[in-house]
Amino acid sequence: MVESRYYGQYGGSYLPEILVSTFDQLVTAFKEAKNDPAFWEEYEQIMSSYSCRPTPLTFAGNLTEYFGGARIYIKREDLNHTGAHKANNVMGQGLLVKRMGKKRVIAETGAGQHGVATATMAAKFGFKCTIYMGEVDIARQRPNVFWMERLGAEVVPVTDGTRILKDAINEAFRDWVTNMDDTHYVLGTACGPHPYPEMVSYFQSIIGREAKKQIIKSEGKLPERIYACVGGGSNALGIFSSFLDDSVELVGVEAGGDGLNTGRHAARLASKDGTVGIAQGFKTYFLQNSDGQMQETHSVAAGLDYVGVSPILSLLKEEGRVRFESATDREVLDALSLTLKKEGLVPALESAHAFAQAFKEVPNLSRDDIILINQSGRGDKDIFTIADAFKDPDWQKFIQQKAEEYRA
Amino acid sequence: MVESRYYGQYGGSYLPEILVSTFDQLVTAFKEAKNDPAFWEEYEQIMSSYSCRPTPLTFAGNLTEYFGGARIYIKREDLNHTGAHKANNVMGQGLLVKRMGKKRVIAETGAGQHGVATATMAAKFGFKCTIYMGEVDIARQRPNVFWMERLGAEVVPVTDGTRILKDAINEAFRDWVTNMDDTHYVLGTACGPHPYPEMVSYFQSIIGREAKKQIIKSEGKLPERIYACVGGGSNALGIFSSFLDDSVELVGVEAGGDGLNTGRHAARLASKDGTVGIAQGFKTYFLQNSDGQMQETHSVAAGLDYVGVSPILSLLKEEGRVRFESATDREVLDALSLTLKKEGLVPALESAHAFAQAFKEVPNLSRDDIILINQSGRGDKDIFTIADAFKDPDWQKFIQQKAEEYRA
Amino acid sequence: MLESYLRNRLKKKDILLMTHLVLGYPSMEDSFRIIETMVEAGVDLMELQIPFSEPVADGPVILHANQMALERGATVKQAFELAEKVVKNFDIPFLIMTYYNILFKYGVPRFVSEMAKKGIKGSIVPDLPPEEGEEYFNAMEEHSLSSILIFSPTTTLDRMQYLAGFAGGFVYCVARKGVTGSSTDFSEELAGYLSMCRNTTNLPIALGFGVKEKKDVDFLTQKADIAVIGTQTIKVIEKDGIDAAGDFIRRLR
Amino acid sequence: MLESYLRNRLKKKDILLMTHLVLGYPSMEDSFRIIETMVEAGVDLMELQIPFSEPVADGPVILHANQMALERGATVKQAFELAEKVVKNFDIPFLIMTYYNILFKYGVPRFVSEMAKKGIKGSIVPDLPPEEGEEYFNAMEEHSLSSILIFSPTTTLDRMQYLAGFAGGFVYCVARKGVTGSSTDFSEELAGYLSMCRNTTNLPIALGFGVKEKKDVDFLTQKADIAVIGTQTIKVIEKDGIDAAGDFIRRLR
Ligand SMILES: Cc1ncc(COP(=O)(O)O)c(C=O)c1O
Ligand SMILES: Cc1ncc(COP(=O)(O)O)c(C=O)c1O
Repeated sequence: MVESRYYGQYGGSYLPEILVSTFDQLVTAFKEAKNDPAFWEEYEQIMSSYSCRPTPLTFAGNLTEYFGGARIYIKREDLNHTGAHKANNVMGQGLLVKRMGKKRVIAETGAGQHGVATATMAAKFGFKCTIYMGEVDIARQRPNVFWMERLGAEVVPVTDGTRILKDAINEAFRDWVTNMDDTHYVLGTACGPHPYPEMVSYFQSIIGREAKKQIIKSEGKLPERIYACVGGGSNALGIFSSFLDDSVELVGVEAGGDGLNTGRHAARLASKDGTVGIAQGFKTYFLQNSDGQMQETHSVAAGLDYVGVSPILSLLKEEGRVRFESATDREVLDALSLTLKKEGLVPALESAHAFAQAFKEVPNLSRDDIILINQSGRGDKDIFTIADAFKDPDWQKFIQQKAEEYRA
Repeated sequence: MVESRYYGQYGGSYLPEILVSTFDQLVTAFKEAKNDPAFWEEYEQIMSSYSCRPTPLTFAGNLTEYFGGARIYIKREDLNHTGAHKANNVMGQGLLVKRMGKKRVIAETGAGQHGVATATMAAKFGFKCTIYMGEVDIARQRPNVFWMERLGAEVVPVTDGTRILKDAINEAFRDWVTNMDDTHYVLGTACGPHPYPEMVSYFQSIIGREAKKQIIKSEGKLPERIYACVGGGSNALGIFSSFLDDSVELVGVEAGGDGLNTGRHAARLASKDGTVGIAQGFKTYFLQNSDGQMQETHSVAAGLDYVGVSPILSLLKEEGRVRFESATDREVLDALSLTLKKEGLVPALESAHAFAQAFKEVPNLSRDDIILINQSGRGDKDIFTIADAFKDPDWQKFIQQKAEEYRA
Repeated sequence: MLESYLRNRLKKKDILLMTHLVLGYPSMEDSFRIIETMVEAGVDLMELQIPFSEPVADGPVILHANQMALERGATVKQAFELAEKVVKNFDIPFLIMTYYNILFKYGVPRFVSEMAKKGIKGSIVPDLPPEEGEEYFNAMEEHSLSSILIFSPTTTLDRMQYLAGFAGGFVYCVARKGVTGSSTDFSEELAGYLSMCRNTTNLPIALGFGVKEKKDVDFLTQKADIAVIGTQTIKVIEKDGIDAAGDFIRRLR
Repeated sequence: MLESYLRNRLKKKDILLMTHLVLGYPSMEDSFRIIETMVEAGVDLMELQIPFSEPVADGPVILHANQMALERGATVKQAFELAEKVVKNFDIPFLIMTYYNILFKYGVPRFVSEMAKKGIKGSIVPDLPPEEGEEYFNAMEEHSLSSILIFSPTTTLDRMQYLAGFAGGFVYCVARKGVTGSSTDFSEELAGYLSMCRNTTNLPIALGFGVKEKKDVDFLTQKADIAVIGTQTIKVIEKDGIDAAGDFIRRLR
């Protein structure tokens, strides 16, 4: 039986027949793990001894003063091992893979963070590892490709379709339908067929659980608003999940690209361009044309450059529980620059979307208010993109010198 | 009065007269801070809310199994904000600068880690910041230069002398003798005139304090040996300091470069080439000729490529309390590769020296033994050096394509 | 009814041939000519794939055909127009094969009724398990169209029985794990799998994925009712042109 | 004794001139010619810097001279040979200026006795505060050499008095914060600083750092006993050659 879980009308499990039994197995393994208290304990243990959990909640005093509005706190997922919240999901799925007795993992990656995280987990657990990554993303996130390979993973460039995240997902599925016996597909975000949206959110919920305790400890009360960027939705759901029943405004920030009215963006929920559809195994909002063909998306941040979005977020949007906004590439670079200079923090380009939106709103909040921004990752990986965005002449000279050396 | 503290015959305070009053002020401020229990509390607080302290102690199960000797634990200073133990020192000195009411900081940097850490601290505390960095190091640690500049620091290339770490220190002193009124020099390691060796070790001692608690908690006993790389000596002293009175063998690993008998290395204590001298304000072992002229050093790791070493370590060597060894560039790259593949950890090239030496010794230890390796930093910053060492063809192609883009 | 057509046909032939093509690849005009050629060469039924941007279950050759068709502007409307035309012109059953989003965006009942109107006999939707397909199966039944379901080597006996309850026309048995276009090992194991499929359904059974030459079709004769040739015809056409497809089909039997 | 030489000389001149050079830059031979030229031009005493690889207190011009001298092979031995030769040839006092490691590696007592043997009158070691210098000061006293100490604008009155207790020959007052070679503001503030220096020691006082033209020397006359010209002579020589140094010195007074 295909067990398909829906969130309102979103979600489901639109599987090719060949994968039905594999999903059966996965659903069962995840259910058992979830019901086994020792599992979450083991998960927390590995996250605290191998990664750096709990990650801190940093008060951003300088930004707070600069904007003169609400007090700004930043949840530091950038301090995770491998530099992003992706570690949470990956280590959780790694433990499941061990339970299922499989020996190989595959994954898609956009920003490369999920790929690096998966390759790292595979090294740690002794699994073989193949990572699918769109050609366009390989070009803009080369350092991460380098590290995946050094970690012992095979990185397969995806040259089909739009050659970004969604195409890498398709390729991973194609691998999986061939090798499901010994292989687990470590999906990187809260998308895909059931149980992925639930499972990924479950592992990422560690962010919100910690953040809630931390903010109460620091301020004795909950924040007014929480900001998180939304690619597939996993870091956003990770932090939102602990606050759904509280009177806290939750803001998901999508990639505005060149602007919502240019067509060049990846705002599935914040723009009028998204419509409900079914692809990659689940039903949600997609950027697609009237025939149902998926459209090209655009963002400076490879990790947000995705055509669909978590079905759980689609429901939360429908219910009005989460507000969706977008930040343009330009706004994001400005927010990144400001955060570097004011706080010494280097958000990933993805995370900088959350900062950008928060910066638009924070001046209008009261000084007694608190907001919380989820810094889903660090920007080291984005050095080429950021250097290009700022047209850094010394960097360009350095690269040209390097190229000369290699030519010799 | 020049207060000069000696460690055996090493240390002291060989200052130009112009700096005497500045050091007076610093010695006093540090003494007061050290005697103020609230200061260490504030320090721990900022290290846990802004960086990720306590950093985990990770059991390296796969490496343990691979070598079949002692159980290997890794102290994860790589998980600090900015990616190395340098954060510990820098945030501590930042708090002192606040106490002294100064508004500008300067620093030397070799690997760039201390520069990035200082630039970050300056952003966080709102100080102006200038970083001195040798031209040779700028070329091999370009990503760190990029980030320092983005953080708002001015990076000044040092074109004198051997154009590496020691020359950057000289330049920083030259800045300081002009601007001491509003400027503090954030020295990056446990070297230089008193109080730096003591002060930097004091802040870095947080590593050993945590590690000791953690290993006792995990294993109920102390390790047999502890390995740390030795550039100036700050990460080594940081972890060693809590174990000096215990029966734990402490091993400091210096840069063997091309090999101790090639002359191209930076082993001041592990080789026969080091002799006692006085430079950069303190007395210790230096790599110098018979006239007292400092020699060129060599290491694949910019952060170990230093001509002197902490006076505290010179004494510990003399007393036989710390054993000094060296690892060659080649051994270091192999150790790095193995650690990546087996554990999913990316040590900095500096830190990989400690791994390399541990790997040589661990097979000969018993399975009941425990060893501890200090992973002082992460290797992201070393991507260019590592890619070059492994002659990665895809990386070279990528850099050449980038160079083409920039030419257009 | 598709099933009775197949049963009749099977009285005359040991094994039937079903071919596949992607509508709009290389162009809509060429698609018409390919169909014409194949019908003349004696195929017994055909599946017409409406291209989709995310054909997850397809391998590189069909994936590429989907993408090229879309790049050249293929639309669902054009696909239906072509389907209507070939149904009128050629006297074999035609099926639509596509992914579920194409139906969903069109409106599932509207899509099914459109198929019926155009004279299409049934459809294959590889990413729609019955559990998710209530609307689709209802509409198909309403219009007496055949819902072709898929058995795979990972499908349990229980599930085959469950699937059989939704199936119409014939059952499409996938020869192996993987996507379309890789090679298949025509072995005793495959024969065993086919006899298990046979035992779970009363419908005729088709075998697809990796059928590419006479030897394969010979192997399947007696074991299956229909041999499905997908990727291989696209390859033949890409290499030797549309006319070569006729010879290729004729040489299979 | 250096001090009495200076006192005598000061009876004839309002202000004395001390110049500086780096031994071995551009070469040992050139160093000899430079010294010769300067003595002929009427300098009253000279400090001869033995190059060191880490001249922390020196600015870019002198730093560069140190490095070039070392690159061209300058050694401590050669420096002493040259010192011996100039002492024999020229009838003014010569001082050695260098960083402490040069003495330390040579052996401090041995170094000091070598200076004495060569007829050197004293030395300046800018990175050696008296607190660290017991061995040095003892040896200097033993050989009746003058230990030239440094006052700086950040030196407190207390400390000046403390330093004065170790000083011999004269006191070297640094005009401002910073390294050698930057420009100095010859102002009332400087005059105040000099009178404070004067009040703390009975020794003659020299002022250095940034003295580069007649105007500066004129300003210092009456306020200091010795004007020290360092960087500027190196610049003149680098620009116009060794002979220009003579004219340069003559024009200062
Ligand atoms: C740092 C970072 N943040 C956010 C995202 C977006 O993913 P999600 O919305 O699942 O958190 C990515 C994806 O690669 C990422 O690398
Ligand atoms: C990661 C890392 N480890 C070690 C060192 C060496 O310094 P120390 O010996 O002071 O720890 C450096 C210096 O830059 C460094 O960046």
